[in-house]
Amino acid sequence: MRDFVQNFPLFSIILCLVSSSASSLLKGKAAKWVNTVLICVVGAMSLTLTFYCLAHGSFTYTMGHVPAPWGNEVRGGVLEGAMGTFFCLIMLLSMTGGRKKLLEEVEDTKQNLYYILVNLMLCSLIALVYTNDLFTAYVFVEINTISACGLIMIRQNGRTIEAAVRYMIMSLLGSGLFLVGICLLYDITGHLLMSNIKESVQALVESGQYGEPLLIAIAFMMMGLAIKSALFPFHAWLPDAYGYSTISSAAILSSLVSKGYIFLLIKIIYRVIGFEVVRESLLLNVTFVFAGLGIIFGSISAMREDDIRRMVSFSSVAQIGYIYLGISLGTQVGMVAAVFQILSHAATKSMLFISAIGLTDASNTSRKFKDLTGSAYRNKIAGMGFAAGALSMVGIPLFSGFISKLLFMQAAVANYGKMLPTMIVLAISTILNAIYFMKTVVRIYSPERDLYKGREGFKVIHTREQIEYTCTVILFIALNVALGLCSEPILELIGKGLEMFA
Amino acid sequence: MNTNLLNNYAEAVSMIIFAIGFTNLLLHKNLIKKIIGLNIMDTAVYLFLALKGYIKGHVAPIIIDGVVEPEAYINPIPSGLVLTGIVVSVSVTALMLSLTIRLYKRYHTLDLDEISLRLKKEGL
Amino acid sequence: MDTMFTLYQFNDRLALSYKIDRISIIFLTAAVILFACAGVYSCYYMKGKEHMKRYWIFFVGVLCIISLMACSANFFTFYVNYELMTLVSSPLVMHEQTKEARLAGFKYLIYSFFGAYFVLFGFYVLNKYCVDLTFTEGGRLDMTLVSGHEGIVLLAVFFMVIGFGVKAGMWPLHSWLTTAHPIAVSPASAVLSGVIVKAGVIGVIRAIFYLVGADFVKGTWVQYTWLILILLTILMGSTLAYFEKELKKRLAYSTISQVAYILFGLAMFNTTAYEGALMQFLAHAFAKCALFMIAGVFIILTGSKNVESLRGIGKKYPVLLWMFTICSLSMVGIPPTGGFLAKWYLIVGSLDTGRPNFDWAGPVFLLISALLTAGYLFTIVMRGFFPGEDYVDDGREKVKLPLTVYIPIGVLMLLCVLVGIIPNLFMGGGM
Amino acid sequence: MKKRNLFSSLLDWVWESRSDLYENMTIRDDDEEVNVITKAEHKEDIEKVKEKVFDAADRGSFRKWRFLYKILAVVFAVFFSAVLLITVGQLPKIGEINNPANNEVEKRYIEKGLEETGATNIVAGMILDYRAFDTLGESHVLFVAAIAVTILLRLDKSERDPEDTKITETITEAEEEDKIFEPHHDAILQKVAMLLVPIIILFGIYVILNGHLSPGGGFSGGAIIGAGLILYLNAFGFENTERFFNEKVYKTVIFSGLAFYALAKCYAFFCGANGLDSHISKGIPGHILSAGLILPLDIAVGCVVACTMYAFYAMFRKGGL
Repeated sequence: MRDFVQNFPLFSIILCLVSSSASSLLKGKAAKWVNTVLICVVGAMSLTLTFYCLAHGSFTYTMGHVPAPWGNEVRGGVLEGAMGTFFCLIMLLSMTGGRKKLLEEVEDTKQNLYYILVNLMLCSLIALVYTNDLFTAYVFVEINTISACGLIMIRQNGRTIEAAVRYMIMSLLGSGLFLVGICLLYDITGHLLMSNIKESVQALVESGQYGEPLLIAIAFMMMGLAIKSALFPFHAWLPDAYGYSTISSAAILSSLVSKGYIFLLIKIIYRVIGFEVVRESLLLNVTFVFAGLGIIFGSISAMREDDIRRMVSFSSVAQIGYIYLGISLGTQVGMVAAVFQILSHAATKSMLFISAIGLTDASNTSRKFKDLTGSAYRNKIAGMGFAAGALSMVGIPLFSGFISKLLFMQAAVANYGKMLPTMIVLAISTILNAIYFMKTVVRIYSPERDLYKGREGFKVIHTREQIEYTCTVILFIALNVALGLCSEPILELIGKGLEMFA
Repeated sequence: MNTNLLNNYAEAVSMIIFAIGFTNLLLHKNLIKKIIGLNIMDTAVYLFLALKGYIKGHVAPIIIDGVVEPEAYINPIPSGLVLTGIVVSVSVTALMLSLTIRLYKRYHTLDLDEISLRLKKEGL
Repeated sequence: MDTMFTLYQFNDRLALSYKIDRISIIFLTAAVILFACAGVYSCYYMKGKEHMKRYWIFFVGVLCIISLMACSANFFTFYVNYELMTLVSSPLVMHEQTKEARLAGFKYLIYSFFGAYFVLFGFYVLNKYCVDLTFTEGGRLDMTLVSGHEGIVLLAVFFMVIGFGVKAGMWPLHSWLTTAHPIAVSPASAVLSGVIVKAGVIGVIRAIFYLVGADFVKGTWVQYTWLILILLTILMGSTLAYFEKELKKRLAYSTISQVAYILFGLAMFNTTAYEGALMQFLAHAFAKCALFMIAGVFIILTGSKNVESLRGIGKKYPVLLWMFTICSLSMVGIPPTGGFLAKWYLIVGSLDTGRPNFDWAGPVFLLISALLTAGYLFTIVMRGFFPGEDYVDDGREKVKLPLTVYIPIGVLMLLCVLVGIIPNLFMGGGM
Repeated sequence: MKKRNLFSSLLDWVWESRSDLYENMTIRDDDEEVNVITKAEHKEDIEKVKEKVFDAADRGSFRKWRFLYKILAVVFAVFFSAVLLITVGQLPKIGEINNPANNEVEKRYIEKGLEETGATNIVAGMILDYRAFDTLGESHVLFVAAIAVTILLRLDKSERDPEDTKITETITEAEEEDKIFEPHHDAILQKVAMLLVPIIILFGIYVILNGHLSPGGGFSGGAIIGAGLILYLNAFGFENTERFFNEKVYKTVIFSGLAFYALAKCYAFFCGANGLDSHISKGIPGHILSAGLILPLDIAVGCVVACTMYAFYAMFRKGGL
C-alpha cells in the first residue's frame, strides 16, 4: 500500500476526463464552475505532489496490476509537480482574464463545449507532464492538438478557421513524424516505456549497432515536437491562431500548449535518449541554428506589425526560439535557463495577451496602434499590465524576464563553442525587443488624439466595471515580480527536478 | 554498407508510401488532397507497425485451445498500437473534413492559397 | 566606513547591498546639490505647465534611485539601479509629450538598453572570473581563474566601457544625448547632463577601478582603443558645438566633449589624472547644470531657441549673463574656477604617463578643444554684452525675474568657483 | 463537362490543372459577408485578388514559381523517402524471432495474458488491461474530435435572442438543402434497408460482445452499428430517426459511456497500483461473461463509437442531429 499522495497524478487525469465528459450535459454557467473548480483541485494536487517529492524523491506509479514494462506507468517528480502547478495557475488566470470576451465571442449554446475543450487540454497537459510511456505521450499529444484546434476556431470567422486548418496540418505532420520516431525506436529497442528505452539505448550506443536508425528516430521525434511547438521555420500558423482567436485561447495556446510540447521534448531528451547521446549527435547544432534564426526573424516581424495582438504573437516566436536556444546549448545550465524561460514566458505572454485585450476594448475593439494611442489612460489596469509585461520582456531588473536573460548569459558564457553567436543573437533580439515593446508602451501612454475624444467605443473603463479582470492582471503582475525576485528557490527546484530526471 | 533492404522490402514500401503521404499533406494546395495525404501517411505507419509485429510462421494472437507458447503467436503489441492509431486518424480526419466544409461554404474553394488571398482581400 | 547594508539576497553571489565610499560621497554631493537647485529652479520654469504631479513624482524618483546607485556596494546592485534610473528618467525627457519629445525619449531608452546589454555581458563574464562582485579598490579579479582567459575578460571590459560610454555620450553611441537634451524641459536637461550622464562615468570607474583593477587593463589594446575613442569624442563634441546654432543643442555637444575629458582622465590610469577626472566631474556638473538653467531662462525670455536671438541680452539681464560668463570660464578652464584646476591635473597626469603618442596627444587635444569651447561660449557672452551698432532692440520689455531663478544658479556658480579654490572640501582630501 | 480518358484525368489530378472536386461542386452561399457569386465571377474575382496581392508585373514569374513548386515537391518526396530507405536498410530483418521487439514483454503477454486478463484475444487483453491507459486516452481523442466537429458544424438557435434572423435563416436553408438528400418514398432503398439494418446492427453487437474472444471489439463493432444507423437515416429520413435518437440521447450515451470507462479504469488502476484486490472475477476463459472489465468496457466504447459515427454523419449533412 503506497502513500496516498502518489495516486494524485492518476486522480487528476481521471478527474479531468470525467468532468469534461460531464460538461457536455451541463449549461455554460455550470460548466464554467466545474472548470474553475477542476483547475483549482488539480493545481492543489500537483502542489502537494511537489512538496511530497521534495521530501521523498521521485516515484513511478504503475497504471494497473502489472508492473512496468508490461503495464503503463506514470512518474511523479519535483519538476513534474511544479510544472503541473504552474500550468494550472496560468490556465486559471487566463480563463478568468478572458471571461468577458468569451461571453461575447462564443455562441451561448457552445459555451460548455469551450469548457470541455479546456478541461481536455488541461488533462492532456497534465498527462504529458506525468507520463512515463512514449505511446501514452503520443495519444495525449493528439488530444492536445485537437483541443488546441478547437480553442482556435471556437470564435468563428474566416481567419480563425484558416488558422486552425494550417495549425492542424502542421501538427499532423508533427504527429506523423513523432509516431514514426516512436515506431523506429520501438523496433530497435523493443520497449515503449521511457526508462527501459533509455537502458537499451545506452546498450545500443555502447555496442554501436543501429546507428542510423537511432539518429533518425531522435531526429524525427525532435522535429515533430519542434513543428508542434512552432519553432522558426514551422511557425506559419502561429500569428493568425494567436492573433484572432478569443483571448483566453490565445493566452492558453501561447503560454501552455507549446510549452507542454517543449517540456515533453526535454523529458524525452533526458529520460528516453539520454542527454549525452543527444549532445554527441549533432542535432543540437541544427536546433541551435533554427532557434537563432527564429529569435531574429520573430523580433523583426514583430517590429513590422501594426496590430498589437499579432505583434505579441510574433514575439512569442522569438521567445520559443530562446527556449530552444537554451536547450541546444547542450549544458545543464542552458537546460535550467530553458526551463525557467518556459515559466517566465508563460507568465509574461499570457499577461500581455490579457492586458492587450483590455486596451483594445477601451479603443472600440480596434487593434491598430493608431487607435490605441492613450488607451492606457482609458483602461488603467490593462495599461499597467501591458507595461509590466513589456518591461519583463525587455529584461528590466525585478521582473522575471531579467532573470531568464541573466541565465541565458550564464549558459552562453559557460559554453565556449557557442558563446559568440549566442551573444550576438541575444544582443540583436534584446535591442529589437526594446524597440517594439517600448514603442508600444510609449504609444499607449501618450495623450490621446482629439479626434478620438468622445467617439463611441473610446470610453474610459473603470475598475469597478471589471473586478475579475483587475484581480487577474494584478495577480499576473505579482506572479511576474515573484518570479523575478524569488528566482533562487525556483532555480534550485528546477535543478533538483532535472537531476531526478537523469 | 551491409543493408538488408531486400529482406525489409515491405517496410521499404511502407516508408515510401509514408513519404508520399507526408509530401501530399505538406505541399499540396487542395485541402481534400491534403486530407487524402494524411490518410495515406497514417496507413503507411500502420503497415509499418503490422510488419514490426509479424514473426515468421506464427499466427494471430488469439488463443486457440489453450496453447500459450510464445512460439505460437506473433507479437501483439504493434497490433494494439495500430488499433489506437486508427481511432486517432479517424477523429483527425473527421475534424479536418469539417474544417474544410466550413472553409468551402465561406470561400467556395478548396485551394488554401486562394483562401489566404481572400483573407488578405477581406483584410479581416 | 566599510559597513555594508544588505537589502535583499538573490543568491550567494547576487545581492542588493549598499555602502558608502569616496566615489559615492562625491557622486552623492553632486547629485543632491544639483537636484536641489534644479528643484528650486523648476518652481520658476515649470510654472503653469500641466502634469506637474507626474513631473515631481519622477523627479524625486530619479533622485532616490540615483542616490541608491551612488551607494551601491556591488556591481549587481549598481546594474539594477542603473537600469531603473534609465527607466524612471525617461518620463522627464518625454514630459512635453509632443511627437518630438516622445521620439527623443524613445531614442534615449533604446540607446540606454543597448548599452545596458553590453554591460550585462561584461557583468556576466566578470561574475565568472571575479572572487565576488563587491567593489574594492584594486579590483576583485581571481587571477587563478583568469589565467588563460585574458582575452575574454578584456573583451568584457571593453564591452562594459562601450556600454557605459553610451550613457556618458562617448563616440560613436552619443547621438541620443543631442536629441534628448534640447527636447527635455530645462530642469530635466540640467540634471540629465549634470548627473545622469555622469552615471555612465561612475559606472566606468566602478567597473574598471573597483571591479577589474586598473593594473589589469593598463597597457592593453582596451586602453588604446578607449583612448582613441575618447580623443575623437572630445574633438567631435567641441567642433560640432562650435558650429551648432541652437543654444541647448550647443550645450549638449559641449557636454559630450567635457564628459569625454573625465573619461580621458580615467583612461590614463594614473593618480593625478584620476584626481583631475574627479574634479572635472564636479566642476562640469555644477557649471553645465547652471548653463542649462540659464539657457532655459533665455529661451523663455527671448522666446527662441536660437543663439542669434541672444544679442544684447546682457543689456537687459546683466546678472544672468555674468553668471553665464563665470560658468563658461569654468568650462573653458580659466583660473580661479574648478575647470582650470581639473584640466591642469588632467594634462599633468597625461604628460607623465609613459604611454607613447598619448602623452602628447592628450594635451594637444585638450587645448584645441579648450579653444573651441572658448569659441562657442564666449561668442555668446560678447554678443550679449556688445551687440554692435546694427543691433535694434526687440520690443520685449524687461521682466523682473524671481529669486527662484537667481538663487539656484548663483549657488551653482559659487560652487564652480569653490571647487577651484578649496578642492579638498569636495575631493575628500584624496590628494 | 467533356469526357476525358482515364490517363488524362489522372494527369490532371496529379498536376492539378483542373480539379474534378472543384469543378463539379455546386456553389452555395450561406452568409452575408461573401455575396452570392457564380463560378465565373468567382474566378475573375480571384484573378483580381491575385493582381492585388502579387502585382500584375510578375504574374508570369508567379506561374513559373507554381511550376517550380511542383518540381520541388517531387524532389522533396524523393529525398525524404531516400532518407527513410537508408534507415529501413539498417533495421532488423522482418519476422526474425530474435528481433529486439520480440522480448520479455510480448512473451509475458502471451504466456500470462490469459490468466491475468482472462481474454483469449490477447490484443484485446493488452489494449484494455495491460495498456488500458492509452486506450482510455484514445476514446477521449474520439470524444474531443466529436466536440470540435460539433462546434464547427452545429447550427442552433441562440438562447440570448431566439428570433435572431440570420441563424434561423441559415438553419431553415440548411434543412431545405437537406431535403435534396431526403428519400422520396424510395421503395427499393427502404425495403433493402429494412432488410439490412437489423442484420448490420446485430452483427455489430456480436462483434462488440465477442471482443475479448475473437477479433473485434468496441471500436470496430461500434463503427458497424454506426454504419447501420446511417443507412437507416438515409432510408427513412430524420423525422423517423429523431423519434428514438436525438441530441439528448446522444449526449447521455456519450457521457455515461465515457464516465463509466474512466471511473472503472480508475478503480482498476487504483487497486492495481496500491496492491489491493479489485474484486473483479476473471470468469472462465472463452465464455462470453468473462475477462473481467474487458466486456463492459467494450460495450461502453461500442456505444460511444456508434453514436459518434452517427453524429459525424448528421453534422456533416445538415448541421445537427
